[in-house]
Amino acid sequence: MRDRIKLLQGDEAVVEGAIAAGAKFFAGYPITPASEIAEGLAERLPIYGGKFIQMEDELASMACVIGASLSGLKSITATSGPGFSLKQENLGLGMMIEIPCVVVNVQRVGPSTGLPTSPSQGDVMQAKWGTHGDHPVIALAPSSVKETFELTITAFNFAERFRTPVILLLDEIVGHMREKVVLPNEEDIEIWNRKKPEVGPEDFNPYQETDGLVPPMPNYGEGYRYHTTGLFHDKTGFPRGTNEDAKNLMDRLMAKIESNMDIISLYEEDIRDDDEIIVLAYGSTMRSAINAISQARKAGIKAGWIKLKTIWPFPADYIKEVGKRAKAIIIPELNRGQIIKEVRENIFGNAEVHGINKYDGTLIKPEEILNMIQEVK
Amino acid sequence: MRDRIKLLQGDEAVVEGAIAAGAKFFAGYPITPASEIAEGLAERLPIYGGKFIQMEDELASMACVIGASLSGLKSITATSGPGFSLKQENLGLGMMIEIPCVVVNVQRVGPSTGLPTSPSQGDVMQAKWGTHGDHPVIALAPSSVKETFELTITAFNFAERFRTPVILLLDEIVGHMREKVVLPNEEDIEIWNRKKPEVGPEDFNPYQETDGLVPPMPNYGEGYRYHTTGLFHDKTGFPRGTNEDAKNLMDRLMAKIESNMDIISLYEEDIRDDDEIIVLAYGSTMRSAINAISQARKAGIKAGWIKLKTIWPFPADYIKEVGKRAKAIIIPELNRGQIIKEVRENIFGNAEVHGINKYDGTLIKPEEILNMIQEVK
Amino acid sequence: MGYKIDEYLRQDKLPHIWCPGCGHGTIMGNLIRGIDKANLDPDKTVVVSGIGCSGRASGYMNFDTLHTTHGRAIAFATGIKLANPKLNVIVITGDGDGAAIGGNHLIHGARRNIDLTVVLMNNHIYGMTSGQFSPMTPTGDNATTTPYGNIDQNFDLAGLTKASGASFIARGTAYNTRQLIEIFAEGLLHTGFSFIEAISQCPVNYGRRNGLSSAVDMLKCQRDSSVNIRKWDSLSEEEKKGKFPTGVLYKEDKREYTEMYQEIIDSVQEEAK
Amino acid sequence: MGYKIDEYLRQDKLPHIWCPGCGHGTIMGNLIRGIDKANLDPDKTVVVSGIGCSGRASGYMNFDTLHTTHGRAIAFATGIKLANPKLNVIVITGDGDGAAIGGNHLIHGARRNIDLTVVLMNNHIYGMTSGQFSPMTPTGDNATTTPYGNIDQNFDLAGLTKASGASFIARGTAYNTRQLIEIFAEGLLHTGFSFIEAISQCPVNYGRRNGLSSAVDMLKCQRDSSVNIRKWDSLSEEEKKGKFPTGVLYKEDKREYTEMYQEIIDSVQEEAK
Amino acid sequence: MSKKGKVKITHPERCKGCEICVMYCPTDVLVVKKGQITITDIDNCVGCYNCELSCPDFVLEVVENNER
Amino acid sequence: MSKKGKVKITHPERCKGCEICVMYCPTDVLVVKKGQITITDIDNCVGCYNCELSCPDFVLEVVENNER
Amino acid sequence: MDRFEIRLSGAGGQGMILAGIIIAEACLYEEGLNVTQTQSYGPESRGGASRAEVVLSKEVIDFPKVIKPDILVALTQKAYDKYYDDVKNEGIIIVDNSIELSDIKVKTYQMPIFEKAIEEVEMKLSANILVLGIIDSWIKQVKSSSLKKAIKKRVPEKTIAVNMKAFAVGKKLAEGGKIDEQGEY
Amino acid sequence: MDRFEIRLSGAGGQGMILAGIIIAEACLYEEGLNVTQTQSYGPESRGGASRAEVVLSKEVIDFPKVIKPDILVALTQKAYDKYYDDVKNEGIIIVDNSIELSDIKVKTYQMPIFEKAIEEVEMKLSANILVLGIIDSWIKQVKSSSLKKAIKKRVPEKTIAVNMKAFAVGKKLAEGGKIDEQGEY
Ligand SMILES: Cc1ncc(C[n+]2csc(CCOP(=O)(O)OP(=O)(O)O)c2C)c(N)n1
Ligand SMILES: Cc1ncc(C[n+]2csc(CCOP(=O)(O)OP(=O)(O)O)c2C)c(N)n1
Ligand code: SF4
Ligand code: SF4
Ligand code: SF4
Ligand code: SF4
Ligand code: SF4
Ligand code: SF4
Ligand SMILES: [Mg+2]
Ligand SMILES: [Mg+2]
Repeated sequence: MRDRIKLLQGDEAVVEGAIAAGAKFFAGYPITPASEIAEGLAERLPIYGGKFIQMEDELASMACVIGASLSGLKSITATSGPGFSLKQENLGLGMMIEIPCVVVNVQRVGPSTGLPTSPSQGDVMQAKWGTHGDHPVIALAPSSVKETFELTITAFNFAERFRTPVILLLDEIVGHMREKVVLPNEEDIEIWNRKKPEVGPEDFNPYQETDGLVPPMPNYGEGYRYHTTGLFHDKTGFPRGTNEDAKNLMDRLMAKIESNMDIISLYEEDIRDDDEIIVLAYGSTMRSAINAISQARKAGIKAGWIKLKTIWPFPADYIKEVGKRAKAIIIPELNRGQIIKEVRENIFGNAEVHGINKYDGTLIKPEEILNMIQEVK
Repeated sequence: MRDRIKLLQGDEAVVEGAIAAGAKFFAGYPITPASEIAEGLAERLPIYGGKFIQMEDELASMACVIGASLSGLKSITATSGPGFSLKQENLGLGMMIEIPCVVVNVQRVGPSTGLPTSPSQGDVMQAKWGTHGDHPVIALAPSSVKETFELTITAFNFAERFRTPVILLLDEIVGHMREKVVLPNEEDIEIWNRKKPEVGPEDFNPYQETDGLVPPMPNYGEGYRYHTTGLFHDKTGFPRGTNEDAKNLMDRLMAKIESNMDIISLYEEDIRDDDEIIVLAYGSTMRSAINAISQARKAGIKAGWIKLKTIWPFPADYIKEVGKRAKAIIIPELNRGQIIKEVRENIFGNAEVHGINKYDGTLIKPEEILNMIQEVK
Repeated sequence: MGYKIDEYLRQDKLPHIWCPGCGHGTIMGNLIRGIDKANLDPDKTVVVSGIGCSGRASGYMNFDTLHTTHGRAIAFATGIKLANPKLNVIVITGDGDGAAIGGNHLIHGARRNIDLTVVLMNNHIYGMTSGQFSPMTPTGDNATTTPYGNIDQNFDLAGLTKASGASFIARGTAYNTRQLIEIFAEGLLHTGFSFIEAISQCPVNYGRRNGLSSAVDMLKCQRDSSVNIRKWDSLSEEEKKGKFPTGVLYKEDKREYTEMYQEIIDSVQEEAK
Repeated sequence: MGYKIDEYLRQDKLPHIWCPGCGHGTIMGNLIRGIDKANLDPDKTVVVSGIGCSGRASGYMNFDTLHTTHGRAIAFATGIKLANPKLNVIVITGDGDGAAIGGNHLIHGARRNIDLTVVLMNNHIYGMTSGQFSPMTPTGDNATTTPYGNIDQNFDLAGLTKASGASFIARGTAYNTRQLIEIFAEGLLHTGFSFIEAISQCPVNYGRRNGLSSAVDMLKCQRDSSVNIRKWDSLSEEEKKGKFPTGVLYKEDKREYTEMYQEIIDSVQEEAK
Repeated sequence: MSKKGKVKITHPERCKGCEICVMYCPTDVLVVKKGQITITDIDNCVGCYNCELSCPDFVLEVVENNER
Repeated sequence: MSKKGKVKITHPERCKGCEICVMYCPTDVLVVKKGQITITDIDNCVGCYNCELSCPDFVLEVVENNER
Repeated sequence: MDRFEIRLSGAGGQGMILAGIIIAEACLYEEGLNVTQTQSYGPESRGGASRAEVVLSKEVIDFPKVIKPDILVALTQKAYDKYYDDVKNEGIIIVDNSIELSDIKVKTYQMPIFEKAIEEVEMKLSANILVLGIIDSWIKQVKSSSLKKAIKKRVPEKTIAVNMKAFAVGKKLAEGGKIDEQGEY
Repeated sequence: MDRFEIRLSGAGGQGMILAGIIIAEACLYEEGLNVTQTQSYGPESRGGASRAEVVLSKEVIDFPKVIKPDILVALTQKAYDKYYDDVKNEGIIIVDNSIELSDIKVKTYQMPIFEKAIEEVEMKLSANILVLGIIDSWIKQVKSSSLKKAIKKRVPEKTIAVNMKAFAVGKKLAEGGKIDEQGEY
């Protein structure tokens, strides 16, 4: 037990989580504040027979990770804002051709080079809309080092289970903070692996739903000799260019996420029956929120919190319900207001919605949330 | 007059609009369905002493255009979805360092390679959120060849006036459709040029607001010898890395757009006092909307339309008001519902909101909108 | 010649979408013959292509095949190969795909000397997007984006990949089909980064604009301007003008990337014991 | 030596942020001396840099200066130069910035032979991000991402840019300051794509990990491994081992891109009359 | 019949009439008529494989027992 | 004083004590003390410019009238 | 609504799009009509499906694409199969005689388009202009002379004569077509 | 709330972050406390501002950063100027004696940190460990032996002895500091 207690940085927890999840491949390009993930995996992967490669840029890194996943390895890449922008085209291909992989973005202040060493939650909307065209997105945001370890494993599990890239959105605070983690026993970790085809190559269609909406996926070299393309394709994997195929594919890609909201959408709440003010947060900002709520409660204010661990898909139905019972929802974010837009869209004016927004590289302090609580109460 | 009447494609109208606006530089990389813009400008620019260059990729094209603008030329690039994804990092730099330029995205069906020759409005959200971090965005969407000509000029004018990249979002229909345009007389075209500094190099601060929020901009080579960086910077252009500078800069970047909504936000409406159903559209979809409304009115239905020409910034206040008087708002889009999210966010549940969404490469037919009007009426 | 090409082709996808006389079909056919000649296990062979007319080749070849994004095929292939070094990984790219937008991955793949076989179908033009110039369009030629003639220099891809560190470099033409098969077979069997430039013809988007209106004319032009490397050195500078050498231009025994990485794994795991 | 360096430096930005003993300061100083020697009009001189420790140089140089995105400086510079060919456009890049992520722009800039002077500060490492290996880190060396030693081959940038079409190629070291000034001046005055590799030292993130703990040690190593190109050819292969040539390695008179483009404009406009 | 094979139009439907095979045939066996490859006199075929190797569309094969 | 110049520490505040100039000085004029460059005996300076050209921090200049 | 809709369909490389542009230019430049011309095509330069559409009207055209064509031309079986069912009741269909017809609901004319292009015009690629000759008299809004003018402006100078011939051959074919309206020609 | 907050500030390269990590590891591995350690630094490897923070508590730590430090160490003037005003009323400030003090509101100890590091430890870079020696007795939650253990685990083996010396020198300094609480040392 003792040697499972560790003081780890968030970035290091990604490394540990990836190893625990069975990752065997990392391709990446250094960037602050995500380089520690590359450095950690460069050291750790070969121990488990895994591979690390530093590519010439982030476009190549994203491509390389998709390739490795097609060869059958659980794969991960890590970057920060500028690199995340560069990965977008190939990330879109990954979503289109349904490649399990994990893409970590340790957010720093943007746009552009911005403030490279300061924390931000400015890439939340980019995680959903960064690549062209509609596309399915899963994005998770941990608020502590422990959660980083756990959600890294979850990210791999979702990637494999739903056959899609999963984005892990850290912020610089979580990425660089050192904190206690108790690593679980290997036996206690739930691991998902991609579904392999049950039929032989003759009867195999790489993009055919079998049970559920997620097609099984063989490794390259296993004799299935199938085709994959970023063009719209039918179940055979080949492009026919018909409008019907396009619609069917897009509908399935979306449905495989949306119809599994109960599994994918992770959040926690601490809301008592009579709480009227709800602070909804995610990532490092959550820490201030919890601190503020406990202070508020001590002061007799009826306030509670919601922590989003899954940011995308956004839990619209849940928030709709919250909107009905809450008087006000306060959303602290290290950006100019991104998730607050989703909240506004979904509560139909039922509750007041207030944002607390910092985008200057400093944190939102518990006090600032407390002040807002006091204001709206 | 007669030779000012032309049958032009939307892509060709971009070429004509750019020339009319005084564009002197194009850098780009071919891609369907935007290549015609490059081809047209390759031919036309040298006639006016302008320059055309085909770069090695879209990242370089975006960079090149920013460089040319710093040298003092009105500059433009054009691409489609995959290339637009690749431009995002440098586009973010352009927004951060406030470079006038026009970025055309002739949308095709995504994600990934998608359906390269079919129309889409799938990159609307990407135009706002594609690069990392918060950032100011202006995006215009023409619905006809004539409007393409006009909005290309407007795009240059906004770029120069507000010192920022402006995105022109065509869709493949508008880009490839041939239609009548009556080109205006040169004298009738309003042209804006960037504000040049009124002080000498000694007293000059490249990022200092003078009158208004837009700092004047000298050309390279005029002796100002100033510094520009994608790091957060103060008015001198140099990074100091303070949190205050970061906030100040971001606030100004946003304010220069938001405080000029009256100029930037272009829309048209045809709403009669007693119209209860409003169809809100943009781009080629607008054409079906107008057709459907005239049919509906003939059938005695109280319906009107709103055409967004400026998509970003979104006219939140205006839509808020519309939401109050309308019974239902119908939003046809060639995507899975993008602008509809903005509408929902801003009407607080006052009116019903219905989307008509096609993302299979086919158009929304007038009939489909009419059916929806009949359903909700 | 008895090449088993039928089973390596996805017959149900033919006829392919390439235009009449397009050289890509001939080159793909002979790549397949090269695969047969090299006796690769088709179940362990992966073809990765980029975007372009050339990129469509992957769809017709009966292996594990991946049609990627424009210019990035080598980066995808690097992941496939490093993840499973037992696979034979072939990259098919175009002169735009591989030398314009994909130039960086080409030189870095070569630098790593990773065991890929890269076939660049060079038709001197962007075929798929209808005739814009590429970095391989000769100076002075015509393309849709060079209305006044091309002022760009073109690359010498053999020189570029050599300077980058590739350990096998060859050039062939759609004209010389037998040489092409030999080159492909040799490149496929070489361990390390093999770069093969296969000169193709695009009658529709290049020939038409440059005084060569038929595929046959373009093939004759290939014939007349190519010289086997064995003869090349004996030519005078004068004779070399307007000509280019074909055959295996460079070959070297050099440490290969995935092998070196495996050594790391082996030694780290040994140590961990 | 009487170089007017003070007025070309933004004095109020000094001391710079580079670490004690970092070679970038020496190289930047001598680039400025080269600018002075070449007698460029400072009002018509633009310095464009990428991201990295090297990229910070633009902030200290008193010209029009642009600090861009990682790897793309040459593409920005291309726009600046083509838009106004009267400007002297200098690019400062690093071995990661210019040869890793920016490799494609480097080879395409060279291919176009556009009149830029590209100074690549090669410290064999990613300095700014604290010590990951770059495409210029020698095989076998240590970096934070090569915990078991670097297995990557490194580029020969002179060879790479030559193969790409650059018309001026030189290499200098932070050690040999006088040679550096000469090279810079000559490269700046050359019309066409000038590529200058300036070997720098990063004691903090490269030296420290590779047995050279001080800047002085690293400079001595530069001294001992560099050979003037004039002597290089007379060395035996044995003597060349572990050494590299410095000086102007290649120079050629070749049509320059912006000049050729101007000819297009002139002839089109002539015709339009 | 000699051991050497003779050309066979195994996939006429794929022929795009480009005339590449025609150029290669040393004995003028092949000719394109109405956009379609046809064989003039099979006896002239020397089984050199030129046409098979060069056809971009996988139309032709040299086979040992060519019943045409 | 000869026409040749002598070294001057024009910007002592910029010195980072890297000792590069010290290595270059042929006559041991320069020495780093407590992390700061100092001049031992200016008379030994032969005005060779080595230090000025090599200092990464623009600390030193060789000037004709060096009053130290 | 005086909206008149034409759909020209075939394979890439058959020049359907050029034919569409020519009609559009004749409408706009010669007749002063409003017109929209759109197209849809696959990635293939040759061989894939290709479609050009022209909508003409005296009024402003809102929806720019064909809703129900007044005229459908189909040069390939694929094109015919895909589109024959969309035509307006009063509309007509022109097809090459290589095409197998389905259950005919509107007037359908089978004509030896390619045959005539090859034999009479001696240029298979002129089929698109020949088609213009065929449909000329059905497009009441545009004079023959206007169409001819528009053709001359668009085709390479050297080919004007042969294209005029193609147009004439088309017109002649159409006259045949009109005589026998059963669609068996 | 038993939350205890330490802020170590100085310039990049002075080892403040390592010192922070050592405290954190001592808290967690030796004392079983909850702890968060964060930092903030500029792009410079050397010379720029650098700050390490440690928050320790028996309870779960929500907000991971220092709100009002119990201990502030400032090795540079810049760091002092920026942070001296944040310290808790009952808190203390430790600064190098090269630093000019502002109006002192909390107990402030000026100590010859670098001087001692250079002269007594003969390694300027050991100043960070020396600082740990100084603040040791103010961090009541962590035993000296725990800190020493943590130091030994983190510094290169060859430098353990010299770092132990630095720690001892620091402790001695602090004793001096405690005797004279006016902060003039
Ligand atoms: C990011 C991106 N940019 C541009 C394109 C458009 N595009 C598709 S293929 C192609 C060029 C193909 O040329 P080449 O590689 O020479 O192949 P070819 O068609 O000649 O065989 C281009 C520019 C794209 N699909 N994606
Ligand atoms: C797109 C992107 N990827 C990665 C980074 C992170 N980054 C900044 S500088 C740098 C490397 C710098 O190395 P080099 O070019 O050799 O310059 P040096 O610091 O050694 O002078 C990297 C990877 C970034 N800023 N942007
Ligand atoms: S466009 Fe050119 S390269 Fe593409 S298929 Fe046609 S002939 Fe071949
Ligand atoms: S990290 Fe290296 S390259 Fe960067 S400033 Fe320090 S010594 Fe120079
Ligand atoms: S080469 Fe092939 S496609 Fe061309 S004519 Fe001959 S058989 Fe037909
Ligand atoms: S095998 Fe040779 S001889 Fe026979 S048809 Fe083919 S090319 Fe002609
Ligand atoms: S070289 Fe410059 S910075 Fe280094 S010790 Fe000498 S004067 Fe100081
Ligand atoms: S000028 Fe020469 S001799 Fe004088 S101090 Fe400098 S290096 Fe020494
Ligand atoms: Mg090509
Ligand atoms: Mg470097």
